[in-house]
This record gives sequence, C-alpha cells and structure tokens, in this order.
Amino acid sequence: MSLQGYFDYNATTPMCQQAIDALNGALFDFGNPSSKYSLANISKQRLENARRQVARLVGCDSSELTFTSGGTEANNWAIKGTLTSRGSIGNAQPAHVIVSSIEHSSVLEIASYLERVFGFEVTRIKPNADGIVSAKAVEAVLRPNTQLVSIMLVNNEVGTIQPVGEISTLLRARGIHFHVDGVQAVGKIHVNAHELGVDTMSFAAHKFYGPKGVGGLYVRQGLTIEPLLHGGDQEGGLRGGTEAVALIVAMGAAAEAIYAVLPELVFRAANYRITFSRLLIEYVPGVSFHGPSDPEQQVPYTLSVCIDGIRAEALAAILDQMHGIQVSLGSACANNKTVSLSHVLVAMGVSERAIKATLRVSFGQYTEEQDLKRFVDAMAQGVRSLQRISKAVDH
Amino acid sequence: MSLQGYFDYNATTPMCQQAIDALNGALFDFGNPSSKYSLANISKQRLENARRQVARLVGCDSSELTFTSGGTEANNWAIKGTLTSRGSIGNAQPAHVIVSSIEHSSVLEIASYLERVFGFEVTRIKPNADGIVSAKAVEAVLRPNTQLVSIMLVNNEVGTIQPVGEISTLLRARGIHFHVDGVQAVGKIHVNAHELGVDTMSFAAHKFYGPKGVGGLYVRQGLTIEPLLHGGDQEGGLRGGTEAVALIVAMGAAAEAIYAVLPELVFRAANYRITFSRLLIEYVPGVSFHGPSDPEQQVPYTLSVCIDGIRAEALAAILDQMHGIQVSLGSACANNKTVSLSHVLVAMGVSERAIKATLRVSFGQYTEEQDLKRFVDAMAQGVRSLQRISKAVDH
Amino acid sequence: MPGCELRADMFNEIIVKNFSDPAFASELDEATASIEIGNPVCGDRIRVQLDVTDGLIKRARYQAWGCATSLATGNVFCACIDGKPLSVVLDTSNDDIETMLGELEPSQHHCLEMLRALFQWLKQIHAPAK
Amino acid sequence: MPGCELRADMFNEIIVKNFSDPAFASELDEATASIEIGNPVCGDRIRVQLDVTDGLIKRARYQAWGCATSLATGNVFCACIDGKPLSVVLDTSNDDIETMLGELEPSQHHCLEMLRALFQWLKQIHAPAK
Ligand SMILES: Cc1ncc(COP(=O)(O)O)c(C=O)c1O
Ligand SMILES: Cc1ncc(COP(=O)(O)O)c(C=O)c1O
Ligand code: FES
Ligand code: FES
Repeated sequence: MSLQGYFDYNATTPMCQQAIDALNGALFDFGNPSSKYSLANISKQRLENARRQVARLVGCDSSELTFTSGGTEANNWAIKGTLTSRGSIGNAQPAHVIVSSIEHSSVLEIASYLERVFGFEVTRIKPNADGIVSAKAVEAVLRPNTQLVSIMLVNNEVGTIQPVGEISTLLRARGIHFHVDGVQAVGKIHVNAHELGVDTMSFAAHKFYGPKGVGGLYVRQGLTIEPLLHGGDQEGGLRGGTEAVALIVAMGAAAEAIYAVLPELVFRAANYRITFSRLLIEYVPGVSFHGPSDPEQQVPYTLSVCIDGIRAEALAAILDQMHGIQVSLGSACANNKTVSLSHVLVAMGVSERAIKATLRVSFGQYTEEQDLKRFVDAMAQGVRSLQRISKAVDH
Repeated sequence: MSLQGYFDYNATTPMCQQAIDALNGALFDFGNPSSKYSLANISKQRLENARRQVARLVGCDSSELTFTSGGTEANNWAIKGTLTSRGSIGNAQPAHVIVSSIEHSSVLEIASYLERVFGFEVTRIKPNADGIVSAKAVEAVLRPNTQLVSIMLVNNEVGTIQPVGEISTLLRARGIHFHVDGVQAVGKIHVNAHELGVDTMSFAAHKFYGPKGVGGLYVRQGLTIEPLLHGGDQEGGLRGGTEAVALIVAMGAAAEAIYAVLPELVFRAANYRITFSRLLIEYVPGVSFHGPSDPEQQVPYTLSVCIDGIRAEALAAILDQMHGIQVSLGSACANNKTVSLSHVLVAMGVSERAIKATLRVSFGQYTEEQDLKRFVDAMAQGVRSLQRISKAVDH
Repeated sequence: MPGCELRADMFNEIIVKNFSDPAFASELDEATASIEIGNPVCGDRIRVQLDVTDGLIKRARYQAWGCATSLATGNVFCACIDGKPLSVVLDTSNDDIETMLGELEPSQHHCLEMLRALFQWLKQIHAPAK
Repeated sequence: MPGCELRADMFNEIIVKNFSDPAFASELDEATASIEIGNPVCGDRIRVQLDVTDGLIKRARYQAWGCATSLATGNVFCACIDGKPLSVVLDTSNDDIETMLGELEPSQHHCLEMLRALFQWLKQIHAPAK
C-alpha cells in the first residue's frame, strides 16, 4: 500500500519497520508470560522491556503502566475503574462527572452509560470557538460531588491541545480524579505524565506506528483502580487476560523508535503545516481552517480544512477514487432522517454548511513534502470539477 | 523454541504456520477497517473473512460473533453486559448469579466483584468428585431472582467436559441467561454453539494455535448485551476500539486450519492419553489421576497426574531445568502465610497432600508419540532423584 | 456514530464511474423541461434539464450539489434517458430503477428516492405532451 | 492467584545448580549432630547430619522434602560448611546468609528462614563443645 496519498494518520498509522521486526521476532517465543518455567521467562522479559520503552514515551515509571487492548479499553477502564474504586459506582447516591463535549466517542459513550445505567450527573463542557476547554471552564462547573473529570490532551479532529497541566493543578487540589485521553498525543508530541500531573492517561500504539489492538493506561503511582477485565494476576492483578505478547513487544519497539525522532518529526510537521496551508490558500478558492488561532495550541499534524460551497463528502470520494488520497470528514451521509455532523465542529460552533464542507487532513512520519503538493493539486482539480457540476444548483 | 518438551498446551499454544503467515500478510494493509475509503476496505474484508472462519469453528453465524482481546474480556463482557442489559446492575434490588466453583479466575473474580460492588447474591456450585457440575446441581440452587448462570464447557485444570447442553435446556425454559466459558473447548473439541443452545460463549485464539491477545464472544441471535468497551461503532457498536486487524486475521487462519484437522487431532490425542497414562503407571511408582472415571467426560488433551509422596513443585522444576519439559502445577509456593492450592482440585475434594503432588500435563497438535516416552523417562528419573533426597525425612 | 471521525461511504463501481466521470454534468442552453429536486434532510440537490422533441429525449443534462452518490445519481439518470424515446424510457420498471445505482450502503439508500422522483417526473412531462 | 493454573517459581542460577545436582543429598551412617527443621505452612522439611570432630565439620549431608528452593537450600548449607572448621563457619555474617541463595522471588523468601535456622543451630552445637 502506497503512503503518498495517505492523509489520515489521525485515524491510524502504518507500522514502522522496527515494530514489524519486533513483532515477527516475538511470534516464536510463545510461552505464556505468566508461566514460571524458564521458557516463559523470555516472554516475561520482553514484556518488561516493552514497558520500559513505552514508559519513556509516556514520561512515567514502568510500574505506572498497564497494557490494554487499545485506547478505548484504557478510557473505559480508567473512568469506570476509578468510579468503582471511589465507591461512586454501586452507590445509591449518584456522583458527578465532567467531560468535554469534544471527547472521543469512547469517553462520551462511557459518560452516557454512567448516566443511563447508574444515574450519574454528567456535565459536558463546550470548548470555545478555538476548540479549547480552559481550566476556568472546568472550575466553573465543579460540584461538591464531582468525582472525575475526563479531558483529552489532543483532539483527534481539529488537533487542539488542551491545557491539561492547568486542569490537573485545579483538580489535584480538590482530590478529583483527572483522566486524560492521551491517544492523539502520546507518540505524536512530547508528553510527560509526571509533568502533566494527571491521574490516569490512555494511549494506543496504532497512533504511533505500532500495531492495532494494543495500548495502555498510565495510572499515577499510589493510585489503584478497580479492574475492568477481572481475571488472572496478569499486569499486577490490574488487568486479567493472557497478554498480547507480540503486539506489546511491537508497541515497545514503536515507542522506542518514535521517541528517538519525535522532536525532529514535530519540527518537520510544523513546517508542513505552514507549507500546506499556504498552498491550499493559494490554489483552492474559499479555503479556511477550523481550530485555534495560536498554532501552539494545535498539534502540527492536523488540519481541519473547510472549502466553502463544496460538499466535502463528494470531494473525499473524488480524492479517494481518482487520486488514491485518503482523508476523513466532518460530516457523512447517514440516512434519510438525520445528517451526521462532527460533534467536535458542532461544539465549536461551526455552521452545518461549513461542517459539510470540511475535510480533516492529517499527516505523519511518512509524509513527504511532494505529497503535500500532489494533494493540493488533486484537491484543486476536484474542487473545480465539483464546482462545474454544481454551478447551476442552489446550495 | 523446541516443542518436544512442551506439555502445557492448556496454558497457551504456539502459533501455527497458517496463522503466522496470515498475520504477516495483514501487517501491511494498515487501513483502519472503520474508514470508508477504498484502501480501508481491504482491512474490513479481512475482518469479515476471519469472522466466517471463526464462526465455522464455533458453530454459529458470523453475525453472532464479536471479536475481543481474549477469553477474559469475553467473559467479563458476557457477564457484566448481560446483567446490565437485564437491569440487574444499577438496580437497588440485587439479583442472583450462579457459577461453578471450578471456573477460571476471570469468571470467579467477576462473581466476587458483583458481590462486593453491587451486592449480588452469588452461588458457587461445587462439582462432584469427578469434577462435573450436573444440570441437577444447577437446578437445585436456582432462585426466583437468578439472572445468570456461568459454567465452563471444559475445565482448564482437569479437562472435564460439563453437561452444558442439559444445563442450557434447563435455563432456557426459565429465561435465565446461560454464559459458557468455552476457552478450553473451542478449537480443541467439536463445539457447536447452536447445538449447545447457550446464550453467550467465550473463546481465545491462543488456545488453538492463534495469537495471544485476541478472542471473541458468541452472542445468540436476537440477544443484545450492553458493551463492556463503550466507544465507536466497531463490531456493530458492541465493542468499541480500533480492531486488532492482524491478530483477528491470524485467528481466522488458525480457526480454519484447526477446523480442518480437529477430528483427527482429537482421535490422536485420545490415543496419546491412553499410551501416556499406561506408561506413567508402568514407570512411575505411586501415580494416579484426577478427573472423571468416564473418559468421555474429559478432553483427551489433559491429564491431572498425582505422584504420591512427591512435591510436584520440585518435580516440575527438575523437568524444566534438567529436561526442558514444561508442565503446570496444582500447588505452588506462595508465601510464609498461605499455601496456594488449585481451587479446582480443592473443590473436587482432593486432599492437600495429593494436590501438592499433582502436575497438569496437557498436549496438543505438535506433540509426538516419542515426546510422551521422553517425558515419562524424565519423570521417572526425577521422581527417583526426589525420593533419594527425601527418603530420610517425614512427609 | 457519535465521536468518530466521519467518513465517506464505500462506493460500488456504478457510483464510482458515474461521479468520477460525469459525462452529463453540464447545462443546456435551451431546455424544454427542467426540474430541481432535493432531499431536505441532507440538503442534496439535483437539477435535470431535458430537450424533448417529438417524444424523443434529444439531450438530458444535470447539475448537482451533494454527496458522491447523488452526483452519480444525476449522471445515471441522464445516461439512461439521453437520446431515447420518452415512451421507451417510461417503460422503465420499478425493479430496473431500484437496481440502477447498484448495491448501496444503508446510508446511501436515500439517493434512490431522488432517482425515483426523477422518473416520476418524466411521467408528468409526458402527460401534457399527449 | 485464584483460578490460575499454579506454577513453579522461576529460579536463579544458584538454586538451579543446587537442586538439580545436589551433591550433599545423602545420609551419614554416623553423625555427631543432626537436626530436622520444617516450615509448618508449606510443609517443607530439611534434615541435616554432621560429622564434627575436633571442631572440624568433616562431613555435612542433608535430606529434604519440599519445593525446589528448599532442596537447594539444604545443599547450599552443606556445601558452605562441609570440610570447614566450625569456628570459621560460625563467623558467617548475616549478610552472607541472606545472599547465599541468590535473588529470590517473593514466594521463595521463606526458604531463607530455614537457612537462617540451620546456621542458628550450628551455634548450639558449638556451645556444648566448648
Ligand atoms: C477456561 C479459561 N477461561 C478463560 C481463560 C482466559 O483466556 P485469556 O487468557 O485469553 O483471556 C483461560 C485461559 O487462560 C481459560 O483456560
Ligand atoms: C482521541 C482518541 N481517543 C481514543 C481513541 C480510541 O483508540 P482505539 O481505537 O485504539 O481504541 C482514538 C482513536 O481511535 C482517539 O483518536
Ligand atoms: S447525502 Fe443525501 S442524497 Fe447524498
Ligand atoms: S514452599 Fe516453603 S520452603 Fe519451599
């Protein structure tokens, strides 16, 4: 599969060679890491080595990491596990939970589940027009029974970086658990769990050139949370189930590899973003961008591009079918009854018309400068063709 | 890693070549199966193909299968999800749940969690001396508020096959959910979910020569259960999280491969069991076996071997260190305060002395007849050596 | 699917061919009949212009704003009727119409309604012509 | 770990060497001193026999029933004292005793108690000999 048209790195990334090699190397030592004969020791040591590699990327101690099947499991575990350990789940007195309204579906659906099944009070904080949820905004909605706040470090659709450090400080002082969905941050920008001061933080390998189906949760030293997967004594009794050794080992290799090049990658991506947005503005009429005005508040990999008057869904189809280019969308056909609009853009106050005209472009370590040019050419061509088809209809 | 000394197939199995090849083949098509551009379609089709392959092995329709990160997740999901959907979790009126006392830790720990966090009533049924839990025994402990029963199809320590079909009939008539832990059965003996008539059944790929970290849950057509991993719309909205494509594809290949040879494998294993127990009785003094008297009630792969007067833990260490042979144990050193004894053997009424003298031997598709002989020789030698060391001490 | 990045649908070959190379996506200077229909939910719009003379659809052209499937729908419709006698076109069975766009994903199904509406409209043109 | 298959511990090299080739695992026909100790929880037992003449431990032999680590413990103890003057052996520091079995897993730690008890016992033999 060619990567030159791949502009959906926020959805998932290809595995790096180091991860592929590590995965292959781990397939043959099949001993169950929980077994105690010498043969199983190899698997156990590989796991611990991977834990050290990932810990470096997350900015924490190995002992603070637990492996999971990905970001979604980590989010589910952190939130449900914490609320169970705190006695809020299984309690007649419902507690209060705060999330941002631009969280990933895994967090939003957990929040709905808590409401629906356990009668939790849930506050969903809207971001400002830049897509930022400030510590002030969080402070304003705290209640005496607030038990947990969950705010993502980086948003997957517009790339905004949330002021997680400030929110930590606020919540730590009040003894409220702070969970951070770090899936779009870990392995993409500099992250240090200790510096951020969060209680729990999730991540997923497939966002940083590791395999799909593995990730983990950082749990601050001294905290214990109720397992989500009750079972054996794997992962220090925190997460039952025979470990996905090969995937974990590959995630470790990916973590090590990306850690080594991260500053360089971020630097290059920041330049790409500038080049890319310039080219778009130059060649594609009616282009604008959603997201913060301050580029420091946004990861350099993500651009939420709006092309006025264009139905982005059709443009994406043209890019895919005629140019082999992959992007994702702010809106999609759903069915006859509802339009499906990005909840993130809606929360940021973007109009339906603009959301329907929005593409998310995300790039990564295999994106080359010439790919950006090719992309902009294809886009300009696609837009012209759509304009030609639609010029006589109202829209 | 050599397989001739591997006698712990119940713990995990090496991947078969077909699974390794499939996994490697799937690594490069990295598209996120939930994406909708043509490139992602490959991943999506691979998933559906794997689902068909696994459905054949489980004896169900593809649409009844959901992929998970393994047996533990499937057990957690089936039990917690069902009790949530039925309104028993999140309800002031606690319901009643029945499990056997010889379930895998994942099921037992879920049961304890239900008790501890939600005040559920839990009945743990003891098996008879053969390790069997009869439908009668289940019927005897039903209560008006019984919502769910969880009984394993095959026990991992002694290999007993439970009368799951009969229990199904009993429970179906009463509208009680019947979950079956099928982890030691699927891919090892003939299993047909429809014939068994169960509501949910879990399985794990690493028990049938697939990779670790992937498995699934059969959910009978028409049933819906609350997700455990709330999130995106993957797996029909039942299980969020980017799919572990490579692992799932490898599991599919493993399922297809084992399905093709399963009758032959079962037949050969049954012969092995006869040969093996004869050899043991002939060459190792004081040998006896735990488990049902009727060999039909036990999978042919598992032997729970007791050698009177021997501390099995020391024997296992000798087998491992001096002969490269791996087995697992009925008892292990724990700490200064408690001895750690197999809960399965305890439930079957085996004495502490006998449990400490018990090894679990399990074989599989790569076991050859000569490996059995070598094993028995090593065991006879080890037993002699231990007897020499201990003959002057009381025990 | 709240919270997921939203994505374009997967397209069958008919749809791909018709939106990526929409031969009939232009305007007629002089049209004898013209219609613009739309789907109020998704906002998609298709305008079709015909040049019908002596019961013959000499030319059919369309313009559209909408998803890739609705762009394809306009082209499929025009391709089906362009150059054909109105009487022949009016014989198009409902079954033919249903399968004209190929197999659709659930979210694409409502494009069929626009196609049905366009065929329905042909009947109305025909009627006064009699 | 309820419900898991139980497994032997992982062993360090010292333990492996000493239980797989226990040179001192035999009996003395004539012993000047003998002790049998055990751990009541796990049931492990070690019996040691000594032949002590003129303050020299001419021979030390053991028998044991128990886990691999306790079999090794008996051998490590005998190897350490066999052929040595009692006075030298009695100088063994607590630190030396603690590290004599190498690094242990938590579940193996209680074997150290048996080792300590054996060294403790040597002092008692010594005392009456004075
Ligand atoms: C009977 C049984 N149930 C469940 C499991 C758990 O499966 P996994 O380790 O894949 O989560 C196992 C194996 O470990 C098992 O033997
Ligand atoms: C912000 C965010 N959180 C969570 C997830 C879920 O991760 P996974 O798909 O690995 O479960 C994703 C990606 O899909 C994400 O972008
Ligand atoms: S989205 Fe409604 S017709 Fe295309
Ligand atoms: S198990 Fe107690 S000393 Fe070995």
